Amino acid sequence: MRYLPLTPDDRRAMLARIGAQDVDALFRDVPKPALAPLSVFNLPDTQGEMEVERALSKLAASNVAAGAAPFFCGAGAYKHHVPSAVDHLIQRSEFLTSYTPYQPEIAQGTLQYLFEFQSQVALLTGMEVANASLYDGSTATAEAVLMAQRITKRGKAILSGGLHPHYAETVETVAGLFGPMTRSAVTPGSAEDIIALIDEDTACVVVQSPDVFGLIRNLRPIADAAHAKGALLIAVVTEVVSLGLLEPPGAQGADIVAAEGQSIGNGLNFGGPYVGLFAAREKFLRQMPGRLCGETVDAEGRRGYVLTLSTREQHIRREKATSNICTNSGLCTLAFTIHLSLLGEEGLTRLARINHAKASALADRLAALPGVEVVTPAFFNEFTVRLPKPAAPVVEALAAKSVIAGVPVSRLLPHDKTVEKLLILAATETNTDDDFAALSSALNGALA
Amino acid sequence: MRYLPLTPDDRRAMLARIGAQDVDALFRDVPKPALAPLSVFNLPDTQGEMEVERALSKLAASNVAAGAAPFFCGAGAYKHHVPSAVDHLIQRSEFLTSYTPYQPEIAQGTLQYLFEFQSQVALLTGMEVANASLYDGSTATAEAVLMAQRITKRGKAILSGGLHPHYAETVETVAGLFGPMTRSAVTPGSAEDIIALIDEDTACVVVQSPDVFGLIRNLRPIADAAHAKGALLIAVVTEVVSLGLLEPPGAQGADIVAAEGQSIGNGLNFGGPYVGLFAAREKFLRQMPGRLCGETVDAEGRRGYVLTLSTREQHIRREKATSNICTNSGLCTLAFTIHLSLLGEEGLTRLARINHAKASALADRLAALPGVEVVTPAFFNEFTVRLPKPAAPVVEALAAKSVIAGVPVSRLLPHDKTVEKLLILAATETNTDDDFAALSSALNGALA
Amino acid sequence: MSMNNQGRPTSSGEAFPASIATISGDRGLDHEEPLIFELGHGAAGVDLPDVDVADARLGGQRRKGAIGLPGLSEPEVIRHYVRLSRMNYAIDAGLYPLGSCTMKHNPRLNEKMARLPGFGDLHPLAPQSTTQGALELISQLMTWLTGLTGMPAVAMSPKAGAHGELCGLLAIRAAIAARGKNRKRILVPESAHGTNPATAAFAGFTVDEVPAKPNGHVDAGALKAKLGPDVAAIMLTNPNTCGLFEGEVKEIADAVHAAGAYFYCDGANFNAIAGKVRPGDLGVDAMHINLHKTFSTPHGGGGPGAGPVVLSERLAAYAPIPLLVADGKGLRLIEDMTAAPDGTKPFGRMCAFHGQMGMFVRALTYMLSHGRDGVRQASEDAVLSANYILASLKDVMSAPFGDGPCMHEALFDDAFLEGTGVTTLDFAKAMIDEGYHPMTMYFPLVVHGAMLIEPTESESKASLDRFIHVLHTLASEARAKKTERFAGAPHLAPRRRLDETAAARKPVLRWKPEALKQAAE
Amino acid sequence: MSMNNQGRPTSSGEAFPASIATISGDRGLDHEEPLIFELGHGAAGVDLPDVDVADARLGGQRRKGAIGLPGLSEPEVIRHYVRLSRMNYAIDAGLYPLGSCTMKHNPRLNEKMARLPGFGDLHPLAPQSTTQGALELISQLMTWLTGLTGMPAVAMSPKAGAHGELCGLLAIRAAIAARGKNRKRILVPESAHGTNPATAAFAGFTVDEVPAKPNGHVDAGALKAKLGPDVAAIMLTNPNTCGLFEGEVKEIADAVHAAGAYFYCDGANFNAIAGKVRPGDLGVDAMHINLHKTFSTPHGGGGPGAGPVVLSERLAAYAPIPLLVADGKGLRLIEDMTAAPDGTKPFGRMCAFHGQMGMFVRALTYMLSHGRDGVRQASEDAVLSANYILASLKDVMSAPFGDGPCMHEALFDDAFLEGTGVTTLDFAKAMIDEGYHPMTMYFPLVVHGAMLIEPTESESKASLDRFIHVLHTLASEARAKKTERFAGAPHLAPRRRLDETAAARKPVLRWKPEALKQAAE
Ligand SMILES: Cc1ncc(COP(=O)(O)O)c(C=O)c1O
Ligand SMILES: Cc1ncc(COP(=O)(O)O)c(C=O)c1O
Repeated sequence: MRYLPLTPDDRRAMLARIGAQDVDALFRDVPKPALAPLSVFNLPDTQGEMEVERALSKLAASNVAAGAAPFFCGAGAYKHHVPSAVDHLIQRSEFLTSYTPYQPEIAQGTLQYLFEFQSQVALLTGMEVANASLYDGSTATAEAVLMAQRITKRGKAILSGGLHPHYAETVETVAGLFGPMTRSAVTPGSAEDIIALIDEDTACVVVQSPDVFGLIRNLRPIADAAHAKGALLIAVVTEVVSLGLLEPPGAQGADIVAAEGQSIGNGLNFGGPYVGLFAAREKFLRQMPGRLCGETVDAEGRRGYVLTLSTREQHIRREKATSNICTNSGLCTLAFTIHLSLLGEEGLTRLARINHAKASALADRLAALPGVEVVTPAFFNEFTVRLPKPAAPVVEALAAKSVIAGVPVSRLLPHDKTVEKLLILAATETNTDDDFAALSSALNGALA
Repeated sequence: MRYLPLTPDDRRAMLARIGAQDVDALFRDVPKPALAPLSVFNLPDTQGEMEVERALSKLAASNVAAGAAPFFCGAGAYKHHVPSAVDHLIQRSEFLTSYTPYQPEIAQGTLQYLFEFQSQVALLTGMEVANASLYDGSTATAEAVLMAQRITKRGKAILSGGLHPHYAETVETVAGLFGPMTRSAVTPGSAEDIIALIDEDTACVVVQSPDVFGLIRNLRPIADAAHAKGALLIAVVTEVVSLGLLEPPGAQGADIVAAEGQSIGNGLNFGGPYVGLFAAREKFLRQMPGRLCGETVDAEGRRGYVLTLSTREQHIRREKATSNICTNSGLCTLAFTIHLSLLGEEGLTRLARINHAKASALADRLAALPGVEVVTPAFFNEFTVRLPKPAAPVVEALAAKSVIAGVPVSRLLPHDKTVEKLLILAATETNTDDDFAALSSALNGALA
Repeated sequence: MSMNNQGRPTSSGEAFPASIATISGDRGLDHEEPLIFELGHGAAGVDLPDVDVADARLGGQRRKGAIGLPGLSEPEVIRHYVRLSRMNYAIDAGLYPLGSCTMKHNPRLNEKMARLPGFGDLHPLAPQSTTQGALELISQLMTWLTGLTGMPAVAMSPKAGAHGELCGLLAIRAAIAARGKNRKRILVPESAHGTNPATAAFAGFTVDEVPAKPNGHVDAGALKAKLGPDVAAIMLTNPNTCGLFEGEVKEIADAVHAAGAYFYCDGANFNAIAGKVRPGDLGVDAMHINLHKTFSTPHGGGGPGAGPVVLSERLAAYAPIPLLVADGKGLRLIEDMTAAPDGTKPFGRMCAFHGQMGMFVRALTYMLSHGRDGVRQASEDAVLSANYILASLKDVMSAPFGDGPCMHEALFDDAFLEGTGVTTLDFAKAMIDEGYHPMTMYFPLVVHGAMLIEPTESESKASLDRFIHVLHTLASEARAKKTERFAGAPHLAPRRRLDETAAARKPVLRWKPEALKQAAE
Repeated sequence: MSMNNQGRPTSSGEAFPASIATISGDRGLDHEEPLIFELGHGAAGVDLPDVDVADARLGGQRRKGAIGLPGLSEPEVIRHYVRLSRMNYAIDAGLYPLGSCTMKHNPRLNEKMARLPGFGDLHPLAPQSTTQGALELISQLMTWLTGLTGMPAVAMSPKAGAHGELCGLLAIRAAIAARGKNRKRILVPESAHGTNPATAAFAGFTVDEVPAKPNGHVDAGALKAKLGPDVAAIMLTNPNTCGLFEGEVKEIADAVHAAGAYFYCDGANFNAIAGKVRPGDLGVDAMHINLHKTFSTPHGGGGPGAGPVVLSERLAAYAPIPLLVADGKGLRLIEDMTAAPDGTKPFGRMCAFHGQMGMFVRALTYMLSHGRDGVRQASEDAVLSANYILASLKDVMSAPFGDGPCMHEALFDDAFLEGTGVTTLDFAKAMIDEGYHPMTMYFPLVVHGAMLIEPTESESKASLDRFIHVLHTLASEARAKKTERFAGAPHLAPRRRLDETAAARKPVLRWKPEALKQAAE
């Protein structure tokens, strides 16, 4: 087997040094009946690289890649152009095949980019500190609520109806163990009166902006209201490119920001791996989950970086840790930070404007179709339309014509009949006028 | 422009230090009328990465890649499976973006793999020494003839009719300046009596094995005959994988071996870059063209490698150099040596046997088609068949059905009507039974 | 000076005159590298048009201030990260014997497959008719995971081992609740990885530690004694974190089940037994599998990973959404609790979307490449290599749990360093000078000054022999109180020892623009 | 010890006790690496079935002996090459000021595009109906090359600069022959790159050297004096290898043409003028373009490159096969002399197939990315950066040809080192310790102890400033006879100075199996 360096001779020599007769002698602690012969495993035998590549390629080819069709899906994952330098760099052996930087003297590469990543995330979100990543936006949101529960010593969380339903479910699953989770009702395309729900038991209010229907929210009044009741505002961002054009949550009073970083540097990957961004006010530092990288000096006084404040973490603090997270999104943070370094201030702000311009053009175009209504008045690169028919079958019909029209709201909220005609569409810098034309003509056809 | 680090401010500051008013002041030696305004260039303006990627991808998509269809082309370039590790490693920045190793202290990586490459080529070909590569097999063959002319101080070269016609033309173009080039006539699928052509004026005989029609040649008698007349035998190999199964030229008396190394580690690339392998007997060392890497020690006695014997080369010897070559096939040699390291003795010999088995199976299958005759009795992974019709239109007809049936001999020898029904087909480890079935059924259809 | 045939110096080279620092601060191929913020100068590494947009649809939320991101051209960005990378150790460059971390070879084919547009450029919410190949891949991987573990079901969405632990405990919690019970206590051996107790707390349980026996195994007697009506589960790592197989696992499982509790197995060490032992045969109810360890997703400087959880019959019904089902039209994801098939009662959702597809592709590629025979051989080779190290070093280092055999990792403690003035940390840092990444140190907590060595199956015998030679020599020198190598090591790495205390005392966790810094002062 | 804000030490660190060599021979992240032959142990890095084949169709030529190749598993192979790579300097890691070599940034997009299956996996002899996109790409590139040079035709097949020179001279030879003439002499300035005279000889001409003037320009008077009925051509590099633009180029061209000869221009330095000056406006008849320099194919440790040759009206007809033509059905390659279109008389064939497609893809990608404006800006920036270096160092180093301006490279000689005991070589090797690749040394031959610095357009001002600071300091120290840094430099590279004399005296050019070695003794 090409990945296994030991030859039969090597194995014999090693067994001899050990003084074991055969390799099964090394498994002597395993109860005999549990030591299974190979035949117990009803699975295929080893194959060469070419055969494996063929099998996988066949599976891949039976999917329609986003780049292979006019494509408009968003709702928490976005198709952006990632510069080729990103993938080249993250595949450097020294980044790809290194572990968590537990030996800082020989992991300065990883540590420095984590420090830079934390700095970028703090700048983008307008927050004071950021960690070295969590799994993704949804789990980051759940961690944010748990953190708010710890800080406020209250259990209740109010989840905006504009929060991505998958995020809300993720939060409920874990934070729901420690207090009631209230989802506020919302009319897609408008903001609910969430302030009315905040009370003295509230640990936090969780508001996504732009929300799952694309609507840009105004966080400041919510922050003020939450703070007035001793609650925290958790701002959620699923499309981080929006921060190139929109006021950051930190400038609007957010206490914690949980965001999905996939849009920058990372592919769609059918849902993962993504990268959870997590930023907070400095005073909550010691309640933060996840790894933190900090600056220090070495024995010769040279600047260097180390993982720090690990007394918050499971490997030191065990059941008292702020989170159980260990493996995080390492390499995805690297992709994020490289892409953001390539973009820089000018690139990111331009990219954000292009996205908004594209989405605006698409919205105008769709609004012109008979029976189609754009329900999101203010948006970044994503908005919701009401079709004259249920959206899901329309999307399937268009898919059959190789147009990937977006995400029907019913996919996220299948039990809610009031939203079944709603369709969420995203447009990014990757969409062309041809894409728009293909979509509107296909949609026109399907709605006729 | 994303690749240019200087900003307008930088440029101003730099001009100030230089004391120049504007950048055109630095071009003051250029005759004024020749200093062209931008508008003189009728070419497009700068574009972003995404736009360029789109344009190139569109061009690429209008070709039929070898992997996208049942595929049987050979005739000097072969489709093989290259392990994914190869491309990953050759893209390491330190390999990809380094220059010729003129500063050995900081180029040991390149130098050591060149030394290993030379060793592998010498072993494969059965020769005593090998250089660090030439451009490709055809130019290596031309260099071999020039070298033979220098060594023997004779001008005439006898080119076997089995030598790839492109190679023969390449040789004639350059070595023809220094003496007569005689191409011997051959019947595809059999060996001509080339020995009869060797005389006292002959510098060398150039014989390809397997030849362009796939035929395995017996070199020993030719070597003996050449040596008897004071001429050299130059053996040419266009499919280097064959050396995993066949007797190497070095064991058959060849004096110089010129080979195309593309098959190992390198893609088809529509004809280039490829990698010319060049090996010879040690006594001819100082007449060899191209770079040589040699072992030495550093000031502390540690083993190391340097470019050596550069008194043969253009940068030292100028018009007295053994060749004008400077840039060679650097990175392709790296791909070659990595792939060969992965294969090892066992892998290469197995690969060669698989290739032969595939080609044999294909030959049997085609021989069973009515009107199709296999004309090559002994072959490695490539052979020639005679069709009942001219081959070129058949190949085009099959291409329209997405079967790439091989290379019609008329593509190589368009002026020779006697070969117009001949088709050269190669089969490698990449061909499946499905490919064979698709070819024979399509061929059957086209011939009916 | 003489040389041996591998170019290794027989004595150290003349040092660069110690009195002379380089002008640049760089040294040969070792470059110092500023922060990206210190390098930025208003250039850009992308070319994007400067499009103007109206405020009309921005809800009054247009950004007012600048972000403060540095601007660099592409060549500058590439150089920055290439230089940073060169300060890192990596498996690709050397043996990486981090116990419990399974730094095995990461095949390049896996990377290539994960980047196929049909996987890498596939949206999680694209119409399911256009993602059938992806669903088929997940389904095949599920077959492998259940097949290798002998368990009936698997939840695919957890994003790492710890997330898998959480998934398992939440399934247990749901199963207990479904029985109308309320059990709050989870038994965790003291040798457990930190994520175990952390996860138990995360899932709202209390943690009760079970002591280890002097032989490194869990004290089954003590464990049984702790069982009771409030015990929800035990979390047992097997092979355990001392690198030993818990031979009494079946009896423990039986006792746990008899007490109405569940058996969570931490499967981080599954790589020792994959293809040899099926956890399903040992009474396990739930076990996460770190795809990034056993099935070789590169560790990427800390992640990402994936932690699918196999589940017993007793827990299968509680698996979280999304669920993958086959129907007449192909494969389909059930993404909503209300749509769960009859007989299932998903406890909730672990995350948005369907898990770590990128890791699934790599894992399936790994599995198809190895096959069941290769997976088995890999486990055997991993165990063989660890035992080889144990057998070769036990004369100079101290193995707290005797002569073995061990499983896939060899555990030593610091007894052999006693009185030498050399600490476990010193010993580890001296390894850095020798070109090795240190082993896992100070874990597991059950032995003093632990050094946990996991060579994996990816090292050749020659590589192991060289490693053994170096460690043997280091240990011998330490025992002989030749401590020069150890004091203040590493000497030859990009940095000398870093001041971790200072870092924690006054945390500097980000770069700040000068303006902000001054404001803070 | 204090530190500055970029982590650079203000004094050198404590060195590892000089008396202690590491046990392993490795030092931190710097690993020594044996030859692959020394590592092989009969493993395999591929899994291929062991197929048996009969002798029947092997013509009695089945291999009798073993080849002798080493066998390693994939992880071992990867580690070997990763370790080797880490001993190399690269543009991606630092400034690479090799004059004449144009070590500019190599965009990653180019690499990605070259690997698209439609290019990378395309057979050169696949039916032309299935390669129209590839032919279209070549055609677009031809438009760019002729557009930028202002020349009517281009031959695409030459595989590097030197091969392009050969192509150009063979076209000239054919044109002369077509005129029924026999001209044997080629004039080559003494500053020319070695490939120029070598190529002239390769093409069967004799070389006649033209001296340079003290100002670094070719002596146009001497050149004109050498013209005569036996002169076939001149080979002039412009900008020349001293980094100067030959201002008299037009007069020279006119004189050459008047004498019935041709003007071959070595276009290796086209990167200084692309988008600014069209060689076609200067009377050039043939010029190769090093796509791997001007248009950024990575140098790959020595290659591959590509050297298309643009041709004037007078030479266009002689371009070698293959020729690319458009007809009703699309683009078509003429691959045979006998099929050459009317009015063309190809002189022959440069190589099998159609040239370096992999480089064509990269070059076109580069061109489309830059656009004509970007190409122009790149030339200007390259020239500006070289002049900036010249202006910043001329006070301490010696610029033989005055204060400039220069074109894209700044040339210094060793006059400033006279009497210091420091040679050009020492100076260059001291740069290695500082983290820089040295400039081109001892070329061009027209100045003593030449140091030719080509920064390219890819360096930021900060990077140039740092480089200037280091060189300025080195030069100042040398002049002040502070020679510690220089004696025996480099000290900090993977190897100290290597014994090149020994290497050439008793060449060891390959590894040999023990058996062979012993037999040889
Ligand atoms: C024994 C053990 N359990 C659990 C974990 C946690 O896995 P992850 O890092 O994937 O969350 C680890 C990882 O280090 C481990 O070694
Ligand atoms: C001035 C000059 N001419 C010609 C050449 C030869 O080009 P190539 O190396 O591509 O053959 C070079 C390359 O170094 C050069 O610098």
